[in-house]
Parts: sequence; C-alpha cells; structure tokens
Amino acid sequence: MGNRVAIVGAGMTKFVRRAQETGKELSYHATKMALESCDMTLDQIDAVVLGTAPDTFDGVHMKGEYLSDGAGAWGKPYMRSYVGGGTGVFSVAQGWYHIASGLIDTCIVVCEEKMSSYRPHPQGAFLTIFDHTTERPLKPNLLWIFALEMNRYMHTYGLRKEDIALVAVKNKNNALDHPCAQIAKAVTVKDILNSEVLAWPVQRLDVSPVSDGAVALVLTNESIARRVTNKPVWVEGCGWALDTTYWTNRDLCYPRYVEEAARMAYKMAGVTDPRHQIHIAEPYDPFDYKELHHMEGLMLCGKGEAPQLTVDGVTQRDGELPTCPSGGLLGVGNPIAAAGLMKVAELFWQLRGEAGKRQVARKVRRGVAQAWGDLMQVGTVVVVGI
Amino acid sequence: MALKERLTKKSEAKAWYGDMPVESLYTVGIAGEKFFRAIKDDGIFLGTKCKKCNIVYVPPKIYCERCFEKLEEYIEVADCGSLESFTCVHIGLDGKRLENPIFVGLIRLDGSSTCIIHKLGETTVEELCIGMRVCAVLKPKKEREGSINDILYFKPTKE
Amino acid sequence: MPKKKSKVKKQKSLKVTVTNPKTINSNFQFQGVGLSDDDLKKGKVLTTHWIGDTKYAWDQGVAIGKYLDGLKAGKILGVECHKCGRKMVPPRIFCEWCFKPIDNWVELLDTGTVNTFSLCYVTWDMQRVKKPLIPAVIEIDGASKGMGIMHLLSEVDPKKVHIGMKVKAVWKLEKEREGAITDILYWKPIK
Amino acid sequence: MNDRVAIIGIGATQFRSISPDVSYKELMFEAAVKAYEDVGINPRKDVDTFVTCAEDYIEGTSIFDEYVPDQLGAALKPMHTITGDGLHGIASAFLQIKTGRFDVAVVEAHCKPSNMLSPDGIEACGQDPIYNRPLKLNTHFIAGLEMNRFCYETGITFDQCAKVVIKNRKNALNNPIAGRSAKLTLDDFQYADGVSCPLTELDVAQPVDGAVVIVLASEAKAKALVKDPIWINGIGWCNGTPSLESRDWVHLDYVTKAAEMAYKMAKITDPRKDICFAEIDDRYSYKELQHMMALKLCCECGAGQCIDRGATEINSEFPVNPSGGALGMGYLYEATGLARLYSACEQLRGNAGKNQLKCAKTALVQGWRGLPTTSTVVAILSSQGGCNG
Repeated sequence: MGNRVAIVGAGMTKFVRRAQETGKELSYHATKMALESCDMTLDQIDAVVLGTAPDTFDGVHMKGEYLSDGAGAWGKPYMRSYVGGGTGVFSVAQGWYHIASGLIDTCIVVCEEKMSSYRPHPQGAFLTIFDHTTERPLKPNLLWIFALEMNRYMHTYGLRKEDIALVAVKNKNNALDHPCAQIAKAVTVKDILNSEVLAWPVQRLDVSPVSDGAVALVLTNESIARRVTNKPVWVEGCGWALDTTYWTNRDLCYPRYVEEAARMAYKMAGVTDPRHQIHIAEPYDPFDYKELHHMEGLMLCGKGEAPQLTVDGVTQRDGELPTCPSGGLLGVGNPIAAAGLMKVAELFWQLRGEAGKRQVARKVRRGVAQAWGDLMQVGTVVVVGI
Repeated sequence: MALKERLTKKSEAKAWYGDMPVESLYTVGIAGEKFFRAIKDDGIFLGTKCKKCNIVYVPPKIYCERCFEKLEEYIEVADCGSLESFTCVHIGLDGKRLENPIFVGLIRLDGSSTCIIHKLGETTVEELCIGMRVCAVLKPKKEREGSINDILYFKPTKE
Repeated sequence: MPKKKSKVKKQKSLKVTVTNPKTINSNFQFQGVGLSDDDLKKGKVLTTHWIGDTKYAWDQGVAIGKYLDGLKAGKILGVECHKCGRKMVPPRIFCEWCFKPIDNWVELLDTGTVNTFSLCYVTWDMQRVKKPLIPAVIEIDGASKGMGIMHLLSEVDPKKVHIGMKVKAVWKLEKEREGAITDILYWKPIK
Repeated sequence: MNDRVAIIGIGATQFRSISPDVSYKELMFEAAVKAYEDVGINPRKDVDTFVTCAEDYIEGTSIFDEYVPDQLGAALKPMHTITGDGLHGIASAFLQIKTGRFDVAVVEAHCKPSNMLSPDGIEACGQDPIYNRPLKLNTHFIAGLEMNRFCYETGITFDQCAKVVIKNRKNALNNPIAGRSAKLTLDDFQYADGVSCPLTELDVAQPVDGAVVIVLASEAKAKALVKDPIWINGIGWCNGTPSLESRDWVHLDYVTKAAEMAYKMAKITDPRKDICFAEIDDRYSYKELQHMMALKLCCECGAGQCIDRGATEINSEFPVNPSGGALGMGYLYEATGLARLYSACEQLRGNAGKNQLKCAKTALVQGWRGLPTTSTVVAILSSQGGCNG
C-alpha cells in the first residue's frame, strides 16, 4: 500500500510583522535552507508543492503561480493546495500523496504568507470569507466566529477564561526559545485577562499576531531518505476533512471535522490509542482556546478535558504530552499557511532531537500536527514518527 | 433532473452586488530595492548574474530561478537594447476601449539575458519593428519615486 | 530570451551523507528583514500601491433568491428534506447529508434562541468602537434544533445577553426592505 | 507500481454566456448529480476523496474552499482545493488513487464569469505587483506581445491563427453544450476590433458559465462499477517561470516537459501516430498552434501548414479540438481543462454525435492556466470502446 514517505530537511524564515522581502524571496529563503539542511540541490527535486492561504493577503490573483519561482518550481511539476488555515499541515499531506503514489521520488513542500501587504489591516481580508449574500452585509470580522465558537465552547463545558489563558502563557513563553519568533515576550495569566477586549470572550493576548514568513520541508521516498540522512522522520499518517459550509447549523462546541481527519490519519499510522501512542503534539493555536478545542478533536483527551490537562502542566515542555513546544502561532507568529507547516517542521526537529533550547524533556518517537481553517470547518492532521 | 425547482420568470432571476475590497502596499523586496534605487538615484539599470547558468536577470532576482544559487553580485547593464516584440493595446484596465492605444514593448537591454516590459513612446505603428533599437527615457531625477514608472517609456534610436 | 538549458536530468546519485545532519545551532542566522510601520510610512523602503477593481454580481439562484424575497415580505423561509426531516435555514436546494434535491418550502417564525454570541469592540478593519456590536448565532423557531443564522442583537444591555436567551427579529419598515439579510435590523430579547 | 487509474463518470452543465437562473452552488450541484448518475454512485457513501479547482478572485470570495462541500456531497469528508486548472485537480486525484488508499475520487471545477463585473480589473491582480502592474495595462497585452513574437519567429501568419478560430467555432456548432459556436469566415476578421494588436477580439476565447464534475477510480473499482472505463495512461504537469521578464515567448518548454512526463508514462514515442486526437488549450487563437508545437503534434511542415491544409479538422489527419475548444465552447477559467477532458471522454465513449471521430481510441488533453502563467497539464486517455479508424 503506497510507498513510505520521509521528511529529510526543513527550513524557515523569521516570522515578522512586516517583511521587506517579497513573498517570492521569503519562499526562496525557506526553500534554500530546507535543501541545504539535507545537502540536496534543486535538480534532485522532482516536484514542488506549495501551500498558501487567501490571495487577498499578498494581493495577488493566482498567488500560487506568482510564488512558483521562489519555491523552486521552474521546469517542474508544481501544484498549490488550499484549505484556508488548514493549508500548512495539508501541504504535507499533498507532498505525501505525491510520493506515496510512486510517481514522484522527491518533493519540496513550501508554505508562504505575506499578510502585511493588505491595507489598511490584514484582518480586513477576512471580511470576504463570509457568504457574500447572507453574511457579508452584516459586516462581520474574523474575530466574530472565533468569539462565537469560544463562547459556545466555554458555555458547554463550563470553562473559565483563566484556565484557557494558560495556553497563551505557555505558548508565548515557549516562543522565547524560538529564534524565528515574532513576539518573544513572557506573559502571565493576569496580563492576558487584563488585555484589551476585542470581541468578548476574546481579548488581545488570546490572539496570535498577523505575520509574514515562509517554511519549507524536503520529502523523499524511503530509498532516497536512507541515503541522505540517518534520521529520517516518517510521515506515518495524513488525514483531512471538510465540514458543511452551513456553520450556523452546527454545534460549535466540538470540532468533529478535526476528529474525522484525525481518525483518517491515525488509521493510516496504525494509532489506536492516541493518548498513549502520541508523544508530542502541535495542534493549531491561532487563539488560545483553539489549542484546547483541537486537543479534544485529536482525541488526546476527552471532550471538555483539555483545560484541566493544561492546568496540570501535562502540556508543558517537561510534561507528559508536550503541546506546542515551538511556541505555536500565539508565540512564533501566524503567517497562516507557513504557521501550519512550521508545526510539522517543529515535530521534525523535536523527533530528531535538534530543537535546541526547545527540546522537550521526554523521549519522543511520534507526534501529531494539526491545522484548522475555513469557516470553522476543516481539519488537517499529519502524524510523523521515527 | 438535478434541480427540482427552477426559476421560470425573468423577474425572479436576481443578483447580489458586492466586491472584494483589495488595497495593497507591496514592498519591492531585496532585489527590487537595489534595482529601483539605482534607477532613482543614478539612472542606471542593475541586474544579477548567475555564473552557473550564465544568465543576467534584469530586473534582478536574489536567486537564480533555474539552479537556485543565491545571487549577490549586481552588475550594471545598458539603458538601450533591442525590441523583441511589441503590441498595441486597445483595451483599458476597465475593459473599455482606449481613446489613445498604448504601445507596449518587450525590450532586451544590452548585457541582459532577460527582457523588460514597458511602454514605447515617440514612435508610430509604421516605424515599429521587431529587432529595432530602443532606449529608456527616464523621468527627471527629482520626480522619480523608485518604481517601474520612473521609466517613462522606451523610444526608438538610430544607432 | 535566455536559451533554454539542456533538460534537467534527474541526478539521483545522491551523496551518502550519513554524518549527523546539520543541526541548527544558536549562531544560525535565519533570513527575513522585519520592518516597522514607520519604515513604510516614511518611505525608508520602496513600495508599490494598488487598489483592486474587483466587483461582482452574484446570481442568487433558486434558494437564496426565494429566501431574500421572503425577508422582503417579512418572513423567514426555510426548506425541509423529506428524507431526513430536517427543516433548514438558510435554505438550499439540496440536502447536504442525504444528497438529494429538495424544494419543500416552510415558513419559520421570526423568533429564536441565542446559541452563542460575542460582544465585539472592533470593526471588520480593526477600528475600535465604544458600544459593542453583538453578533450571535440565533436558532430559528420552527426550524430543526440547532438550525441557526448569524445576525446581530440589540436593544439589550450587553451584560445581560446570555446563551439560551429568547429573541425576536426587529424588521425594517416594509417600504424600506430590499430583499436582504439586513431587512432584519437586529434581534431583541423577548420580555 | 500500483494499478491504473480510470475516469468512470462525467457530468457537465450547459455552457452559457450568462446563467442568472442558478447560483454557483446550484450550478455545481447539477453537474455533480449528472456525474454521479453517469456511474450510479452515491457520493455520501461511495466517494473517498474530493478535489475542487477554484481561485478566490474569480469567485469573489476569500477561501472559496468553504463553499464547496455540500453541493458535491462532500460534507465532512476529505476534500481540498487545488488552485489550478481542472486538470491539475485530475493530477491530484490521480496521485491520491495511486497511493492505494483511495478508490474513488471526484474532481470539480466551475466558473461564473458572468458574475464578474470587472473581469479585466480582477485579472490584472494576477500581474506582478512590482514590475508589471504599475504600468496599468489590460492583461491581454501579454497575449499581444506573445502572438507577435511567436508569429515573427515561426513565420505563422495572422490568417493562419484566424483559421484556428474558424475551425473551432465551426466544430462547436455540433456540440450541444457549447456556448460560443459560430460560422465565421476570414472576412469577419477584417472587421474585428483589435484587443492588443495583432490580437483581435475574435482571437480571444469568450467566457461562459458552467460546471464540470469528473469521477475517477482505481482499476479494480472502475472495472467493478462500469463497462468501459476511460484509462488515464499518462499525466504530466509543469510550470515555467511566472516572470514575464525571464520567460521564452515562443517555445513553451514547460508544455514540452509536461508532455514528456505524460508520454513516458503512457509509453508514447510518436505522439502523432500513437494518439488519435487532441483537446488542447486555445484561450487565444495562436495558443492552439503554439501548444501543438510544444506537444509535438504538428506535421513536419509546421503548425501553420497544418491548419492551412485542414489537417486538424474533424476526421482529418490529426483532429485538434473537435469539440470546438475554448474558442467554440467558451472559456471557463479553472474549469477549461475539465471541459477539454469532458469532450475527449465523450469522443472516447463514441458519444460525440455529429462530431464523432472515426478514430477515437487515444486522446491527448491539455490545459493551460491563462495569463500571465506558465502552468500546464497534459493527460493521455484511452478507451476500449472508442472506434479505431
């Protein structure tokens, strides 16, 4: 059944609020670094896979085509996938099926986002994700849907903001050790609860920043992986699922699409008991409650139980299930698609023991990365292991 | 049939009007900064050269798109070159017919492997031909702002 | 144009580098030049500016067309799938779960229950406002359980809004309605 | 190597210049139901993965992905967007099935250009924002430059380009879903307004609204579900450079590379002999000739002579775009490649009516993403059922 697929190299740029580089140049830096990290050159690459989120951020129609030369796609099979915020992790699934098909031996997966181009504020680009006829006339912003979901989640399980804020504290502090982090600043629960209210229950420090940045991975089949590295990280499972568009018809308290995606990935990876077989997790954390929500969707704990795990310190770097040891989107930054791929890159470094100051305490052999997107609708999951 | 219900009256067929408000401010990038500063300040054209592929990129790139070498050496190329192709554009950005059609050329500057796209001026449709020599006409120095429009157009020269 | 280079032949004769791959040590220089807002405002780096001309007229079609006609007439219309029995809003001409066409139209009530809400102090482009907007998902009475639409609440003390609150639509005057979701001005609590 | 991949179901709406009676969701639903009925499957149970091809700016919605699953029967199932031509979606589905983990895949693409009030302004957003867009030129200028250089270097005349248009729009007269059929003569071109000279308005494929849905399956599943599946013998896709500045304006090496990839997979050594006919991209008249050259489909005397001799007419030496192509059926943005594929499948099944070719056993299908891109996909299809003349 298909060929084994390995991640053999990774690269990324710094995540910054406004980059001077063009999107092409950011993509180049990440891609070049990924290739150099495994001593490979572009002519050894068969295909290129790109992930990037809304065209309106970069302000370029057919953004995938525009970015292609920076991603190393000249004269190569090249495809861009797109599932909103879920794109970053999905792009690894796309790279996986390229190689697992047996058609492609080596491929680069590149994710880029340059949100700062959008004027007057990148959040404005999100107005147009809503239904043009039945929702946009109400002038919604992106915060609404997060706030609506967070409120429903808190209400259903009787959660306290203090407990949820612990996620932001953990991730922002973790990011202090990340050399690419946009916001390296220690915060406390008090800071978060005192920060400006944007859309209750969402406050300023519950939210990840908008960022520019790019991340790249090199994927190969098994035989090449064995030749270029003695520490391949295997893509053991991939899953994705897209729920109905009619988000106001769903109960927002639980991300069932993440569960569907996780079940698909776990089945492929042979994971039957995620709570014990997954050692490290990088769930999607654009907002602090989202990490909790997604841990539940990933079945790493029961519904409504994730906050308690956080309170108990289980998800700290030295805990039993280190979660977002990179610093996540809350700390490192959120260049949408690139942030998702950064999570897989983090697992790559963690599993190889190359995460430096971010290295988790326990021995980790298998990890899960997950991203989320669209109208609270899509889950994308990748399980990697050594 | 796929749809059970169909609209049968013209008056029932309606549309909802809207847009995608898109306003962008693009940084010109690392290579672009060098390129446009050189035009703005010195009135010269810079490119980057990939020694491996023997290609001179004008406008410059910080990487060779073919072999992915990092390109850091900037070299000056001429402000004149040959016209590789041209066209006369009759439709505007709004889709309407232009009162004054615009001549656009594909210009390979001497010393460059790639071409620049720009308008052609001081010329007529009878005069234009592929292979002719053209030179850049720049804005007066104090009016330049560091964009591709610091070049007003290219005009034919008799060399 | 540059002459095309000879066809890139795949060179799978990879070097065997079973040395320990490069780890990213603390001296590693990541790429990326961060700019401040001031750098852009004061023109320290060069930029180009663009305002896109992106206008659309989206065909409403059968389902949404009728939904908007209903709103103009002061009614909330939904559809019913006679296979799964769900009464849905906003209406659609297919049942996404049964994958079959539907066109049983049902008139729903203009009252409902707050499923979730937010108190929002910023506009869509992040301008701060003093009085919060109160977006909510409102489950519509007459539709199946959990069938909501997104809309706004008003005529209510923000502190008193709660999940489970019963609300009623406040309509525009009949002559001002245009067949739009904004024909409902907002929803207010039922006393 | 895993088993082969087949096309087992196709569905398309009529292609029309406007479609005010249906929303985009309803348009997609119609094509989807047709495709599922073609095979007799229920997407809720029988489909493992879905791919949609769309671009946000064309739809007027950011993250258009959100609005796709319901009308395809894909809700809460694996589905993703490929922002590419519909044939990129086919390539994606092909790869997924080849992994051995998916049996049935669905690819959708659609377009409602009539809903774009400012298509020129929208397409301009695809130009490089730093080097090209500040010149404020209508995107068609790129085709004007390319056509001029292409004709200059190859000796192909503007009349020969016009004959492509005459042929394709005539072919479309017999195609029941085509939206741009017409009987034209060379005289009509003398009165055509210039768009970006030498390109006239008749040289440009005009947009139409429509949706296409294709169902693919693994070999075992295909054989179990249908009598004569259409096999995808080879597929290749490739990009050149996005920069106008550094591309080759005459020889489309990226198309050649994509074709080589597909030919190699399909074990085709002499495309003109091994393939019966082609459905290729003709967004602009000269593009059909330029693509034929890059795909190595021209006779020895060259693309211009090919068209002069009528060698690409229906039932001639090597029919090209017997469906009418984009010039005759209409241009569908992301769905254009799937319209080519749909038409090729109709031929391979012997369902092309008056346009049915005598030889329709093996087909080449090619798509290009339009200006300003250099992005293409080539697929080689074959069937047992098609006649062999």
